[in-house]
Amino acid sequence: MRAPDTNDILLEVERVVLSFGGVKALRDVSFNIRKGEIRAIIGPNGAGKTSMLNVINGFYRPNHGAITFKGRTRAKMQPFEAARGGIARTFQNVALFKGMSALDNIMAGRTLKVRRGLLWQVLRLGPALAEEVEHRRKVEEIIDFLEIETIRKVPVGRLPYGLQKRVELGRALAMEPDLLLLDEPMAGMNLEEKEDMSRFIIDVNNHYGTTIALIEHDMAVVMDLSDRVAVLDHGVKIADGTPDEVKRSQVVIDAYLGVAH
Amino acid sequence: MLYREAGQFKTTYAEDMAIFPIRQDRIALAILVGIAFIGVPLLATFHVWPFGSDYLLWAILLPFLILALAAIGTNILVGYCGQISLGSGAFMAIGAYSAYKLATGVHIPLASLGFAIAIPPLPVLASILLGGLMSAGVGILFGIPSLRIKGLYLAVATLAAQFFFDWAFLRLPWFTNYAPSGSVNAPELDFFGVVVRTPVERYLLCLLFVTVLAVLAKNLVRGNLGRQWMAIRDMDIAAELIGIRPLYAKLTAFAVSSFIIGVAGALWGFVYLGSWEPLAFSIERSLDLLFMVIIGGLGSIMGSFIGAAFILIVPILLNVLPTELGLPLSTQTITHLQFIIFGSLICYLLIKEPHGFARLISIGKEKLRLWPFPY
Amino acid sequence: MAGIARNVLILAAALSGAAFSAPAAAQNEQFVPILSYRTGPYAVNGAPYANGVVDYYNLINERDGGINGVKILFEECETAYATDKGVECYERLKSKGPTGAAFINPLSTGITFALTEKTATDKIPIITMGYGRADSKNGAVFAYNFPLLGTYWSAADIAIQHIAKELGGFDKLKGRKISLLYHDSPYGKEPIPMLQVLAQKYGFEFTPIPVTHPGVEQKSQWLAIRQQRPDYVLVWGWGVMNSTAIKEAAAVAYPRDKLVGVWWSGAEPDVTPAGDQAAGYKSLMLQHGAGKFPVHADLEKYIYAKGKGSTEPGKIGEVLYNRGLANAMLGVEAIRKAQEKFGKKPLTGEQVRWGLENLILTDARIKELGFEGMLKPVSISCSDHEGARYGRVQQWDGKGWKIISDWYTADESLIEPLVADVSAKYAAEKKIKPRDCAKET
Amino acid sequence: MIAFGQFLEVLIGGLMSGVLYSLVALGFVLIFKASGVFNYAQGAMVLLAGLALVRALDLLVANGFPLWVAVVLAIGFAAVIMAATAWLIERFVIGPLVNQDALTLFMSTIGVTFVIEGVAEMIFGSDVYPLRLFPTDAWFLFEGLFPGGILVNKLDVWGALIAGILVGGLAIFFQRTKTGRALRAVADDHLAAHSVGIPISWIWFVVWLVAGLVALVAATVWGTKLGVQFSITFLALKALPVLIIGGLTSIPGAIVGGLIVGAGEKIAEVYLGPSIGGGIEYWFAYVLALAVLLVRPQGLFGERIIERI
Repeated sequence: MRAPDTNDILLEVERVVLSFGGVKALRDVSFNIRKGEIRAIIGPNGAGKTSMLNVINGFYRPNHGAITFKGRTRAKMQPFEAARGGIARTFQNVALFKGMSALDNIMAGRTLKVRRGLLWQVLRLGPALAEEVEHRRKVEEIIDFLEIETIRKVPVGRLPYGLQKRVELGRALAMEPDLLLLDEPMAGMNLEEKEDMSRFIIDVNNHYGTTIALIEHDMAVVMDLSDRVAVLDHGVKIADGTPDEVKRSQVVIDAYLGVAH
Repeated sequence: MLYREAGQFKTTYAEDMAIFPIRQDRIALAILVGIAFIGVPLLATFHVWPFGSDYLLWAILLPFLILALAAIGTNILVGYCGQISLGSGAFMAIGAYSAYKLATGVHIPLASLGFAIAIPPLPVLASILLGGLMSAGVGILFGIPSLRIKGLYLAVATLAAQFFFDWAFLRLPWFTNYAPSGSVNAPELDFFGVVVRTPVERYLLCLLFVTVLAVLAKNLVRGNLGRQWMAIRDMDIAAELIGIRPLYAKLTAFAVSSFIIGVAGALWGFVYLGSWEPLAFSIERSLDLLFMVIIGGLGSIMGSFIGAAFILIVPILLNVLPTELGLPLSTQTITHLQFIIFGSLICYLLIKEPHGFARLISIGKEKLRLWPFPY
Repeated sequence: MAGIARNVLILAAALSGAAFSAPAAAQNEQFVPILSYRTGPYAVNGAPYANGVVDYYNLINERDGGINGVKILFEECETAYATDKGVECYERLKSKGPTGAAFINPLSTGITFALTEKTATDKIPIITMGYGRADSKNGAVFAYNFPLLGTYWSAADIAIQHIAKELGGFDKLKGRKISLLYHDSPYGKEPIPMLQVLAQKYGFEFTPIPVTHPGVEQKSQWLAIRQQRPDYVLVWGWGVMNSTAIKEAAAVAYPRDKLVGVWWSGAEPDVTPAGDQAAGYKSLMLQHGAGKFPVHADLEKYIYAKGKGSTEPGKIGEVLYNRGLANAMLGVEAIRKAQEKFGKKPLTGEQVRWGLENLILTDARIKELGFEGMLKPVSISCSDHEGARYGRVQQWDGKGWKIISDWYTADESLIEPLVADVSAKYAAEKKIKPRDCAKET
Repeated sequence: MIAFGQFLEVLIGGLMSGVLYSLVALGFVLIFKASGVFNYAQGAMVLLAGLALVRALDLLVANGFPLWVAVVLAIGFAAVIMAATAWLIERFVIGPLVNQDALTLFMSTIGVTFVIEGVAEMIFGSDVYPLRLFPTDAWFLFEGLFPGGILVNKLDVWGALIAGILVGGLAIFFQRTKTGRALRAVADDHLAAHSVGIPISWIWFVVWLVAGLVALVAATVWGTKLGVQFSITFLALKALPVLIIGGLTSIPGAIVGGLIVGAGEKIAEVYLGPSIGGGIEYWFAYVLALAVLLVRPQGLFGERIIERI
């Protein structure tokens, strides 16, 4: 595992509050993500983990608090702006484009890298075609990396769940992100698939140097993979530190065992 | 046994990205194009069966080509980008009337400002293409609500465009050059000195338009923009999170779709009807176009052709058949039967294959590839 | 899935086999297409008209054995009053039979506009009796159009003549308000330029009020009429629009006897849905009205007695049925006239066109044909493709139509300049060189 | 004062004719609420119900039945026809298409429209058949106050009365009866309803039947207004903006939407129409619907659409 650069903070979340009507999903949460690390956010169901990711990539707007990404603090942002800033994302319940092939899904991830506009694309000649081929080459690299060569032309709706998750990871990678948010990348997988996925996550981190923030239920996986772990419970951060520190924390154990507050 | 891709290796990505990566498909297409561009005109020129009369050219092939083009436009919006539109007829009308105005000269007196905008009559080709652009512009305008309104609500909202333009072309005499009847006549189809008059010439003209625009549309839908549209269609939120801007994707879909539909509308007026009134582009036309893309296959350029053929030809067939077979039915009964059978057929097709003929063909091809050994 | 493919194949085979095989027709037949509409919103008016046409052709075949031995072969095609379907029907039927279509009769002003150029190219005359484009009266420009017995401009003039008479003279028109409630289509718009000319000349205030197809919703138009209180309302409707107009007039208590319909707004289906409320409603007559004439006796004897009639025997004699008869008769007589010159055999459209242009029906001939009392003499020429410009006014008394006026003749001195002007524009637009009618024989 | 009287007259006339659109829109709402199907065939169902009613009525009267017996029997006959239609549609179209997307379902109902139009006209004829169940003349109110009075059409009042009774009846049906409550369950969640043992095909049949009966009610009013004939099917297009404004899932919304559309388009036509060419009510309702949607994408009374990920 690559040693994270401790001084270089990629993303800083400061005192974020998010509420829906009267329900507070996040209460005053602060934490940071350092460049190059694998950061995990864990917590029981309903702890606010997915809400946290949604805040980070602009899908939800926090009621209070600030988010600083690559040194720029923002109040509000459109999701596509987050993407443009270099944040990619996978989803708990696979949000692929069901009508498109695996290849097209991953190619769609290249959208932000496309330089030629509508008129060039209409003609699909010369520079436009060359660009398209170049994107295809990059995408094929990812396909090779994720070992999904055989299914590249299959509409993703027809793929088994495990492969869909891989395609979704591929689509996120195609964006060449600075920060990759993974929402339960191993949910619903068998042991073998989980091992594959863990390998991919570590490889992504090593190979491309991508910073990764992941949410996961499976404690064993998280402890193996991550450099630092933040624990949320009922929208509050109750612990933050290395896997070992978190494992020993009494608050965390209580939260997971369901001790009443 | 004939349909195999074994032994056809693609050595470059460009080859794999061709419209028809399989050689047999390319051969079939070449034959089809050959028939369309050379065979049909030859047969028609010498009045060889089945072109003994102009009927097949005038009443079947010509409207088929133009409606197929309009169906491609509709498919880009509905099939690729997932924005249901019941206003395609209006965009055909915008194309047709804009082209008419441009071809006959535009004069907008701005009395309050003390001058007038005057454009001299433009050549027919320029008028048709600018008619398409005009339609694209209006398409963008009516596409803006799609950022907020979705699904069937959007469909009804697009009806606002349909009914508004029906009305505008009917009621505002400026659009019809103050023709007392409100019916307008197409100008002479002069393309740089070549005057298109006979059915064969008209057919070739439309074929050329359709082929070029279909290829360009295919380029778009298999490129990045097409993937953006499909991403918006399949899951707009996820699309946004990978950096697709809904505003850009939806409005380009509206623009491109309206452009193609507008050109089709101009051709419908100029080349097919020759003289028309707003009723030629009514809500029924919009519904027909929607049927074409659904029966043909949402998100398929080829499906648009099949759908257009089906929706155009089946009713005519149902109408002609009883007479030709000598069945002793009254016109009234035939028409009622035609309604019943056509309606049932549509329901049957939707139930059997909701993804249209395009899906049937791809399933068929997969089976053919394996034939005669299914495993 | 395989099922669909098979069905499609069967259909395709049927298409290629059926639609393009030469009809196994005897060679001594004259083909006449009938564009009709028996379904859709206008079926109510389209069906009785088509019945009259069909029955008359059958009568010629059954009673006379055809036109001088040449049997009439006809085929109906359903247009549903839609222009694109009409064009398709025309293309389908125009070259059927041994010599192609003798003439075409679309019974729709919209289809007429769409076909005007095509028919000239294909050399097939287009007969638009009592409808069509008013400028096509000028045969020098519109060689193939025949708006027989009266155009909408003639109709507009006759309507105003009648109103003037009711008011007590043309000078009484001054300062009056006359509104036109019209079907918003080429059909309804045609009379507007003529009415504007008339308004100018006689000094009445003319207000056109459009009704959108198909005309089921007219409440706001009638509320507006209630506010404006015009002295007369001309009704230029078709299909459901007519009866709805009468009902709405009753609902706002507008006197029905101040409504004057064009001759397409004066048939039984236009008044019966309104019941008693329609009593007093007036409409123009395209010469004839309802009722039975000698020709109906022949129809009963040769057609209905043999069970070959196309409608209920009680319905022959209705206004639109009679109009179908008159229309078919004029076509048949044109073919007969053309046979005098080109021989007693199936003729081409071009030859029938000559027959139409030289058709003269005297009172005696009309009596011979059994149309005495229905029609006045007709005389068509190169410069006058209309042939006659007579009209009367009828009134619905709640049970039947009563003729309440003498014959009017449309004022040619008013119409002719407008015809010359508009047809010249068309000729310029389409680069047509008008024929010199003095040289035509 | 005259101007105000005229305005009042247009306003009342508009509100009333809006209620008549609501009669047709109600059928749409019922079906959409329970099965998510946007039923384009509602206009054709009004035609079918009207034809069955008027033809049976004419036949019975011709055979010497007293009028009120004939009316009762004819309504019964038309109801049976609508029940058969509902069963056929559920059995052969909507049932097999379960779980398809909204667009496919919508298009299938256009197919159904063709079939109903063809069958109805083939069996019952394509003529115009006058129906006179309600008076169609007018009252002139406040003649002392405004010269000429304010015109109110009696048929419109009947229509409004019937619409009111219908909405009340539907409310009782949905709140108080077992089937009605089951319908609401299905509307909320198809799977959940299925799992608690409500036979979904039965529920859908009932929904289409109720929509068919609503069509029959609409047919009595519209048939009296226009005569029963093919053009009645065009009402579907008049009803669309009504239910979009009201919200696809709301029964009161259909009524309110009707009032807004009716009043809006009549006022626009009478006061705005003459200056820009007339006939603007043709599109006015749709533009109004578009404007409402831009502010509230789910219509005035529709259920909020919540996006999740």
